Amino acid sequence: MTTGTVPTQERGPVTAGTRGIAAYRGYRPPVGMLSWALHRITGLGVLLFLLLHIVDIFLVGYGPETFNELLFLYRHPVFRIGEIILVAGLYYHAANGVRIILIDFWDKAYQFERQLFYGVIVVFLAGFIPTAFLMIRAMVR
Amino acid sequence: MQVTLRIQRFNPETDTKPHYQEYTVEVEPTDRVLDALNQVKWYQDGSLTYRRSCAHGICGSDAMRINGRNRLACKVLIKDLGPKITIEPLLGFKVIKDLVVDLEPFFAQYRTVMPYLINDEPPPTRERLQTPEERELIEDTSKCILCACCTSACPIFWTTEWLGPAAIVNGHRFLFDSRDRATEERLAVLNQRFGVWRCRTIFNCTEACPRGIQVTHAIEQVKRRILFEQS
Amino acid sequence: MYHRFDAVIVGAGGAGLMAAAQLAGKCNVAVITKLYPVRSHTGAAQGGIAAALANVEEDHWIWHMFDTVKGGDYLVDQDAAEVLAREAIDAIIELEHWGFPFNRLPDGRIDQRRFGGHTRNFGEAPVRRSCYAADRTGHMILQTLYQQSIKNQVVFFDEFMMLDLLLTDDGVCTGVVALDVETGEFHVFHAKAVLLATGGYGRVFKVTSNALSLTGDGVAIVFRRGLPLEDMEFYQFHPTGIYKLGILLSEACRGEGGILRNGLGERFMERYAPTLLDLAPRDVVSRSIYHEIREGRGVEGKDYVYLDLTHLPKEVIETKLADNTDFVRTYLGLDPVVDPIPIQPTAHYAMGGIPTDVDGRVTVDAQNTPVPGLYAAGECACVSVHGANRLGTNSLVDLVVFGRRAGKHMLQFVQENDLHPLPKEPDYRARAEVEWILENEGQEKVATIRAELQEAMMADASVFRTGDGLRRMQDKLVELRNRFTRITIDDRSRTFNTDLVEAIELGYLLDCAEAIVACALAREESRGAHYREDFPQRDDANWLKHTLVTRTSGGLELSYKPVIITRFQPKERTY
Amino acid sequence: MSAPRLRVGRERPAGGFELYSWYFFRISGLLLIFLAITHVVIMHVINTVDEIDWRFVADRWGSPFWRAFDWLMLFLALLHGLNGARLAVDDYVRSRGWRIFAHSILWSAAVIFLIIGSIAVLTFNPDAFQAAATAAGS
Ligand SMILES: Cc1cc2nc3c(=O)[nH]c(=O)nc-3n(C[C@H](O)[C@H](O)[C@H](O)COP(=O)(O)OP(=O)(O)OC[C@H]3O[C@@H](n4cnc5c(N)ncnc54)[C@H](O)[C@@H]3O)c2cc1C
Ligand code: HEM
Ligand code: SF4
Ligand code: F3S
Ligand code: FES
Repeated sequence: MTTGTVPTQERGPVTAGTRGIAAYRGYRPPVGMLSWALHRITGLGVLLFLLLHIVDIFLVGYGPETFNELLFLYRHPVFRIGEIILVAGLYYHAANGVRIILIDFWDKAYQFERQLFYGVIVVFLAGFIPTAFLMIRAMVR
Repeated sequence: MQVTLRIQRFNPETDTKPHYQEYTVEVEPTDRVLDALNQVKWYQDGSLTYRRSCAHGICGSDAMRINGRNRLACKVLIKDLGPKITIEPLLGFKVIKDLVVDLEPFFAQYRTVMPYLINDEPPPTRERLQTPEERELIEDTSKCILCACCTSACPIFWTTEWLGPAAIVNGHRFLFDSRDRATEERLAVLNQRFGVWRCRTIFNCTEACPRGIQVTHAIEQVKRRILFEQS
Repeated sequence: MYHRFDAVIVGAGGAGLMAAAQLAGKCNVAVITKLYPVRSHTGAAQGGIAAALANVEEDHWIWHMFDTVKGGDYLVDQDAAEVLAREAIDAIIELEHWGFPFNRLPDGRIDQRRFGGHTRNFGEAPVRRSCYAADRTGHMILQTLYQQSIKNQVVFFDEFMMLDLLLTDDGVCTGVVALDVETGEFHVFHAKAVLLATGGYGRVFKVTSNALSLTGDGVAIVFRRGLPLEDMEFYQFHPTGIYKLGILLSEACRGEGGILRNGLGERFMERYAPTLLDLAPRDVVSRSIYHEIREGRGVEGKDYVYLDLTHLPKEVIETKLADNTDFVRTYLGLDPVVDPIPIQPTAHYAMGGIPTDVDGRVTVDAQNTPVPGLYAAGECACVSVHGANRLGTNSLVDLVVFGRRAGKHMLQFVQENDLHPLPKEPDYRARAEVEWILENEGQEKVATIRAELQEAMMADASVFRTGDGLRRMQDKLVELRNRFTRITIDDRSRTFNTDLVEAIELGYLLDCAEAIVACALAREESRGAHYREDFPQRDDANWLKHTLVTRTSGGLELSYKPVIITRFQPKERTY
Repeated sequence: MSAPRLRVGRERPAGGFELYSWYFFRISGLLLIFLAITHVVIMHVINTVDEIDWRFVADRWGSPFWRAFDWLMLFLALLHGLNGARLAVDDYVRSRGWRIFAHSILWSAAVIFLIIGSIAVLTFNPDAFQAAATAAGS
């Protein structure tokens, strides 16, 4: 019944997997869904780093000892790899952000949605490969 | 050729959880998936339950997940899928039985956008005029058959209650109709907290639409309309 | 469950929704439909809706009326045809005001195109009379009317299947019984007036453009309750169905300039209809195609010919025939821009059905005595505006014109009349039918019986008919009905039992088939869509009359009623 | 056949907040491309954590330009990022109670981190430490 005055009971359970994050597994992701998932993950990842970062620069205000002590943590290899991942995430997020903005404001962009995503990958790689090279070189040195 | 259908089954009278059941049927490569389902229902297991009517993609009854994507069973041919086909109900809706889901929430979303022409001016004795160019603006969105493929393909819909692409498409249909006079009210509905802004331009909707409607584009047009007309 | 309404409408296609629009807000009305309203088969209609708007070239409603009468091979009731042609214009304008997105002329008025059998000045040349929205006219009608229903807050009972019609002993309609498919519950709808708008029954044939759900429910239920059906022998085959699938390729393809070609590449319609050619009425074209096939001029000697659009501008194919193009690409893997399309006639439209007058009231005899409170409209009804053969685009007009008239008349009726008491145990018959099917233990499968029915009807009761073939078909029907008593279904549950639904529908199909065959066997002439090879001539002296078929305890009974002729005397029908 | 979840018809918008949020994503995003990428390149690529220490930061913030630069970046990235987290919360937190809780956390985080971030960037005074260090060392 669509527009109704006659009450009827709810029936049938909501079966597992039809709602909530579990549903993600139920759909074979098209390109657009991947690009969004990555955008969200990288966005949240960068946010996490940012929050940490704010804490640590706050410590700058407590003087050189406190701050420099903390730096050893940042120089730990695990953290340095994390840093590379951070940069990757930020680059991807930035490039894909531009794609989204293009789609939002350029009326024809929807026709090239796929191509734009591949463009994002290209831009991302073009930025990330040299960056990663420099960072890894600094790290192994 | 022989194909194996792996179908998600659920009978509320006996099951607590859905399970999968496999059927093997003999079909032509050019048959529709719906033909294969009919084969099963008619000659192997009459309890298999799904909706269907027109069998050529214009009524929107048989939207379901076929190999993980939302499709109309009558608009995909076996030859494009290969010998093993998984068929499941649409995501995000309550399953009533097997492949039949409760679409009432979907139609409720649709009704919120006031999907009808609003124009209280006294009509002329003949038709209201509309140029072919003005008509062209609603060509795409007026094709919608309310099959729910798009809305139930949208990841945001799986986790949140929001208007969903199909309702927006139908809002667009009237928003861009030169004869409509309710632009402001409609934009107000679409501008709600769970209106167009929930869309994250994921494009699953466009990819799923069996009518080839540029759903995301329509949503973007609505966003821009709100942006440039209301604020 | 028990419900009380002023008016109940069964069926949410074009006819049902148009009637609902007249009643909503003015009285207490409900629409019962076994499909979601927007799934109704009106949405499949493609080509257009005719009205003499004269937007593109000179046109008059009386020309439209003439074409309708001639197209129907003079079996049309001319008072009704006049109503149709006149009110079509208002109906189109009303639809436009409700938001229907018609294709437009550069100056903003509604565009019109050619369609089969529609002519200027009483048959001179094709005229542009069909209003359209690309090749989605029916879709737009259905959507527009559904939108209006939402606006008017119509109460819908979606996925409720009507199982029985409630009539008192003295023949007053008091409501319907329906099954809520989702729960398996029975619902009794007590009402002052009931409108049946349940659509056609193309599924009695094997190759059809009709939806799987078009099983003639309303027609069969009326028949079972002892009321007559009219002109059941007239069933239209549309010339251009996709080969084997039956999916319709609209007449608009030919309206836009498409040509039919046989295996030799000839434009064979030159032989059969020198003036209108490919745009001759459907019965003529369908028979011509079969003639070509029988003479061995089908493509590669097989049972199909080509619909050729390749000479049309790509733009027309892609935009004005967008959906048709999509069907061909999807289901045949061919591209209409470069490939000719294999086609074959497909069972399409029931001219016959529940007899009504021009206000939609169901009538029971040659004097047109109405059943109080019972109405019918749309494809399930027979007004009769289509006579022996319907013209393209005239069905959608029929829906809106007579759906509207029925709605208006019902409104008046419910305002002037009181609710009649229901019979005792109103739903016992419906319950018995459902229980019987759910519990029956047999070996016969519903699908097998249905397939045999469709196959046999296609062979013996379709475009070409003979006395022998029809008698064979009658025997077959006896056999099938017998086997039907021994069916068994796999699904015994109550929730959304489509196995049960299909079994019930098969019963309706058998009823419709029986009526078709009985009427066809009796009519010893050829007229419109009814073509008897053993009686190839039209015989106005004996057969210019409508058939009425009634089921009695002693079998089927045939009677006849005169055709109403007002303006146009029957003439030989050439195109 | 369940009750409609969204209210029908002519309802007022939620103050257009989502519109501004959406707009802010775009504008801040475009600015952040410049700000964040420059920042990352300078601080993590050209100079790496090996070179960076307290001294480095102190020198850099000697210039009002870099202070303004860093503060703007911090401000935008924080709001942009937390606003993004808000979207994720709206998507994944279904119960009303938890949703309100999560929103409170996010907004509190925004305020707290903005304050400590601003304190760090704007009030940092290397000379004070310089003086203190000199004093302690002598
Ligand atoms: C492919 C195709 C193309 C066509 N093109 C054109 C065209 O271009 N121009 C034209 O004029 N005509 C055309 N026609 C014909 C026209 O579309 C139909 O005749 C017309 O739509 C029938 O409308 P209706 O309202 O009578 O029934 P339908 O639209 O078929 O609706 C039937 C309704 O009845 C309901 N129903 C049925 N049984 C039950 C039951 N037991 N209980 C409850 N509800 C029930 C269904 O749910 C449905 O809502 C076309 C037809 C087809 C098949
Ligand atoms: C570098 C330039 C950046 C650009 C161009 C950019 C662009 C965008 C855009 C356009 C959105 C909106 C997405 C949408 O509406 O669907 C977005 C979302 C988001 N951004 Fe950024 N952003 C940038 C940097 C950042 C930074 C530095 C952070 C972290 C602090 C961040 C975190 C997020 C988050 C969490 C979201 C929400 C994602 C979602 O919910 O889908 N972004 N970004
Ligand atoms: S927009 Fe497309 S996918 Fe969505 S409901 Fe309409 S037709 Fe179906
Ligand atoms: S999939 Fe969903 S997020 Fe937007 S573009 Fe489509 S509605
Ligand atoms: S059955 Fe109508 S869309 Fe598939």
